[in-house]
Amino acid sequence: MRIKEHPILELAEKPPIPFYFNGKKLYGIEGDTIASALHANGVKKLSESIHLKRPRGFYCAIGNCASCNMVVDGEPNVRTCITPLKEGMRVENQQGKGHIHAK
Amino acid sequence: MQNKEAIVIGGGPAGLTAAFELLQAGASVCLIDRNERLGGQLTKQTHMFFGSEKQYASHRGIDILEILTNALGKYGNKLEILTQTTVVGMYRDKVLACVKGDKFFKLKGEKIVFATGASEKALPFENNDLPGVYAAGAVQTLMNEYGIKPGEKVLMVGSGNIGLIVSYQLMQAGVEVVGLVEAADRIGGYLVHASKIKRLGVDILTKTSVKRAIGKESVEAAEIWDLDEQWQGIEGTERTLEVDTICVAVGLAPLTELLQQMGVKVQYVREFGGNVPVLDENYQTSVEGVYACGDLVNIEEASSAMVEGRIAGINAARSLGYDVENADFRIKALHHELKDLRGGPPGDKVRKGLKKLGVAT
Amino acid sequence: MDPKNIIICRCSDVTLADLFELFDEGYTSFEELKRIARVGMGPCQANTCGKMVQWEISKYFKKPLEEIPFHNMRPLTLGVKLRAIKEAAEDEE
Amino acid sequence: MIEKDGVPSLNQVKAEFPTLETLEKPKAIIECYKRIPCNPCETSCPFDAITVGEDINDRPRIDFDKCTGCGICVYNCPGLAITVSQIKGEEVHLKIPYEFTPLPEKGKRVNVMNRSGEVITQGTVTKVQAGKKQNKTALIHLSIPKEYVYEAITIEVSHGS
Amino acid sequence: MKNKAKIVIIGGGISGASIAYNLAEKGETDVVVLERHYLTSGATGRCGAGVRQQWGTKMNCLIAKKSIEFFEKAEEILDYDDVEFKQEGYLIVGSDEEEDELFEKNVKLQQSLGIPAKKLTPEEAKEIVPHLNTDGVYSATFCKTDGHLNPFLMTDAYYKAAKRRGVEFYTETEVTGIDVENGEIKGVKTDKGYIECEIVVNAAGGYAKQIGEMAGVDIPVFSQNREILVTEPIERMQDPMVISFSKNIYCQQTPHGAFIMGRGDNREAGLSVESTWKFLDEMAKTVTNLLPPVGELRVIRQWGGLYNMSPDRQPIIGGTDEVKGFYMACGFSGHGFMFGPMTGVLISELILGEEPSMPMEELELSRFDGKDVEAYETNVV
Repeated sequence: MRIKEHPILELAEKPPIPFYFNGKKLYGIEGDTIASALHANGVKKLSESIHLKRPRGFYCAIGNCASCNMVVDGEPNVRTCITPLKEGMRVENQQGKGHIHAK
Repeated sequence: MQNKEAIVIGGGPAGLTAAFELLQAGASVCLIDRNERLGGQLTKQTHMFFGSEKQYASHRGIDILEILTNALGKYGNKLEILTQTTVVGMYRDKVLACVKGDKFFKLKGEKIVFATGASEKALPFENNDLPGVYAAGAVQTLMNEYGIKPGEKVLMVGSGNIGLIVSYQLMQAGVEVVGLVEAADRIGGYLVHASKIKRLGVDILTKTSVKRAIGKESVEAAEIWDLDEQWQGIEGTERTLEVDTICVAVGLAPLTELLQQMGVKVQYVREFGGNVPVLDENYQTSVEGVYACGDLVNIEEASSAMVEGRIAGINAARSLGYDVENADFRIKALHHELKDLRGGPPGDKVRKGLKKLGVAT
Repeated sequence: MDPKNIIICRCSDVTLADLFELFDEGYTSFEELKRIARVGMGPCQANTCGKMVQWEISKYFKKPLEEIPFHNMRPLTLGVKLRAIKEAAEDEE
Repeated sequence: MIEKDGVPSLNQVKAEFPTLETLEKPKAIIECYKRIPCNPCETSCPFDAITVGEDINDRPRIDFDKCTGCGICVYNCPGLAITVSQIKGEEVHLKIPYEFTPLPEKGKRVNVMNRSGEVITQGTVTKVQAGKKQNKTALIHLSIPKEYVYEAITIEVSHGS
Repeated sequence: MKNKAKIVIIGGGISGASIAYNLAEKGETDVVVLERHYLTSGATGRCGAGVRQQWGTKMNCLIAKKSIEFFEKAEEILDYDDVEFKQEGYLIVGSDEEEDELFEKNVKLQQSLGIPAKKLTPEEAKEIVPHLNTDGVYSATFCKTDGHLNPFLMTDAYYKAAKRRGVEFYTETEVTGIDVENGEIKGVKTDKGYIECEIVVNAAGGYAKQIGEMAGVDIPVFSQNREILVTEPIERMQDPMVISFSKNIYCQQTPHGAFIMGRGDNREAGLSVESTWKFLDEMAKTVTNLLPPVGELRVIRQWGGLYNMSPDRQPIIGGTDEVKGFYMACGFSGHGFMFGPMTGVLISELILGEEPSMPMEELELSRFDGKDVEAYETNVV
């Protein structure tokens, strides 16, 4: 779903970044956030709401709404729409409120 | 905690011009923006701006951004730019709590200019939380910042300038805009924008709204319906559009949380979609040394935001004791620019809102 | 429209039907709704639902929006890890 | 009705046109139906043919005697609300702004649309100006049947693939 | 709005609502509750939501114990769905020998009153809260029947029960004056009108002193801002409230999942409920030391609320000879929420002339007459 050509914007070719979504290897590109990389791969459902278990994706894409929270490298409640994608990241759909681990 | 002479929060059109004026006057500026790149909404604005040469009319937003950031360039030694930095707390002693990535830190500003802009409103309809229902700004971010299409077929909700412009931008990205619905009985934005998408085949339906999003894990269709005089949906007029994205562009609300945290006096102004700070003629809030400008103080076009940023910046610089060349004359001229920009029918709402705040227009 | 499927507060999963029920029970202000139903109390701090709640109160009780007080704004606007706050505080010492 | 669907009436359109005799020379047609704060048409015109005036919100007025139909205002208008028309025999030569990829090639037959977004006829692309000056708002020159002089406004977007 | 009522209660927090309920339950329904903002907008809605019986004075222990007994049956008694009462205990950790001696004394007192508190070694404490950092922990006490209670829902339960029994509640109604003639209550002035009455109950929390002044009664209390923060919700990871007097902290996970925590830093007396960055810093330092994994949670909100402090840190419950018909339920010194049930019981008994459920001498205002009283409840954060 990446835009191939654009009349106004110059979309430079950028190096790919491999990462894992629910264990499956996917690729984003440099400059992606976690949410943008997932969206480019056709993944829209990012989490399930905490009580009603409704599917949720991002809504605002600027870190306001907390609708895009996911588990990233084991850490829950990461706002994926403003978190830069990094190579090898393990991203998972968040179900429930998540568990934390001491660092 | 670091002490700063002047802190500008928000690197959009208002923040950039405020920072420029402060620097030009001789002040040191710490410019904070939560995004990777400065520019606020300018980074996504691929269309040409209205207004006059003074506000860079006929230049695209993305090109105006370049002009504004280049202008800051020559003050490199007095300018500190903190990008990907979010101000998360604002305390009464003018201490800002900031977050950059995993790091938390505090700054204290002698003068603070708020140019935090606005956030998009959400809309209550069935399954309004289904993935694929996106705010218009999110769609713009996705397309124009990350080069990603939000979907293949979109229903646009709202005919203000944002809804109209984003519809056009979607088409430029190769996305089909299946229709645009507007709850009011007429188009909200500039008619030139509306005509621009209509002649390319986008149906604009007034007195129509989205009833529900349909889909299991993401949007597969949208049901729209006609509205009656009381803005209520009329049973039996429902029809289904096959879309994978519903783009919500139903207006903006000023981002005044931080100001309110520090106890700045605000007033609810319906025309501006929420609480806005009460300002004096220098764009200073009820807290001494705290200024505000841009969409945060009234929802308007970026052209006006740039002018307001200059006024706030000049005044903040003067209050720091800097001599600003021709300050009185320039401020007068800037107020005149605002008056011009707000003088026509699109400015009706702004003038009405400002009147409620006791601001002469 | 089925208010049970209209989500007002995403963070706490509060629907429009929930709001209607609370309105009928006599809760008429945003602050009360926050405390009884956690609407607007989640990580987004009413950023998404705030204006919708205000609008629904206004519609339901047929009061102008100007008369519906907006909720209190409390720091922080975005979640910050306690560890990050501690590290910054120690750095400053 | 333009306030409801974005489509100006034929009368509204015709009011912006000069006489058909005048159109034997290329002339800019400005379709800016509502007052907005904007004046690049005025400031960009090298011939002083367009006036917005003191109040930036006023609608632009064009002096067809001064207008040469150069098309500079077409790609400077933020609202993409200006075209240039010229009647040449049985054909109308139209210059339109265009901001889509790919750009149509010279000689290509394209679908021509009216203000409601309906295909009304076909036309031929006679020239494409898309240089630095146009700054990504290309100027497409079209040749279409004369009868569509008041109707034709743009061409159908083709996304190549 | 009524212009006449027998009893006017000032303050729509847990105390006011509980007093109203208890009066109505005993048949006295000519009662009005006045609240300046909305119910729980004051100290109740700003508190740490913990309820405990581990106190250092007999009086506090007794009030707390009887209150907990009520909470255990509150839903049934008040016919309310869920007040989010969870008895998962209070773990009190101490830092040194001196605190250990205090624990020893307290537990003995508590056990003598039937409160199931016990002393623990640091290792035993860690069994209850595995992520507790026991470095610097000398000993601890634990009472399994202490716990968490939702202040909003608990107050709401009282409010609804009182309302069903005929009490009227006026919110967004501010008391501007109290009419006293010849040492007797005559009425209450509000910004919405006048209410003639015989009895006024001062349950105004942080503003109790100001209400007292309106009636011409000098109440030796002062208010102090105490700050709190709350984190994003997370799946269950900590059962009891963890609290330490020497480390000046309390921290618990609510049933909803969020962690709520506060400190007891001494502040200037005043009515400010300002949030400060200093609190954020201090809180973060203390909690990440005592409960390290909690450091990975994000703070989403902080706020302040008023402790209404009495000279001996025990509540002032009762009337006064100075003004007939003026009753006080104030000076709770930070634990008015958890004492709510007994506050309602005792005040209603006094007003209705019933035999009080417990000896009142230590609670009455007159205990301070001409005396310099020292804080003798020291177990406060």
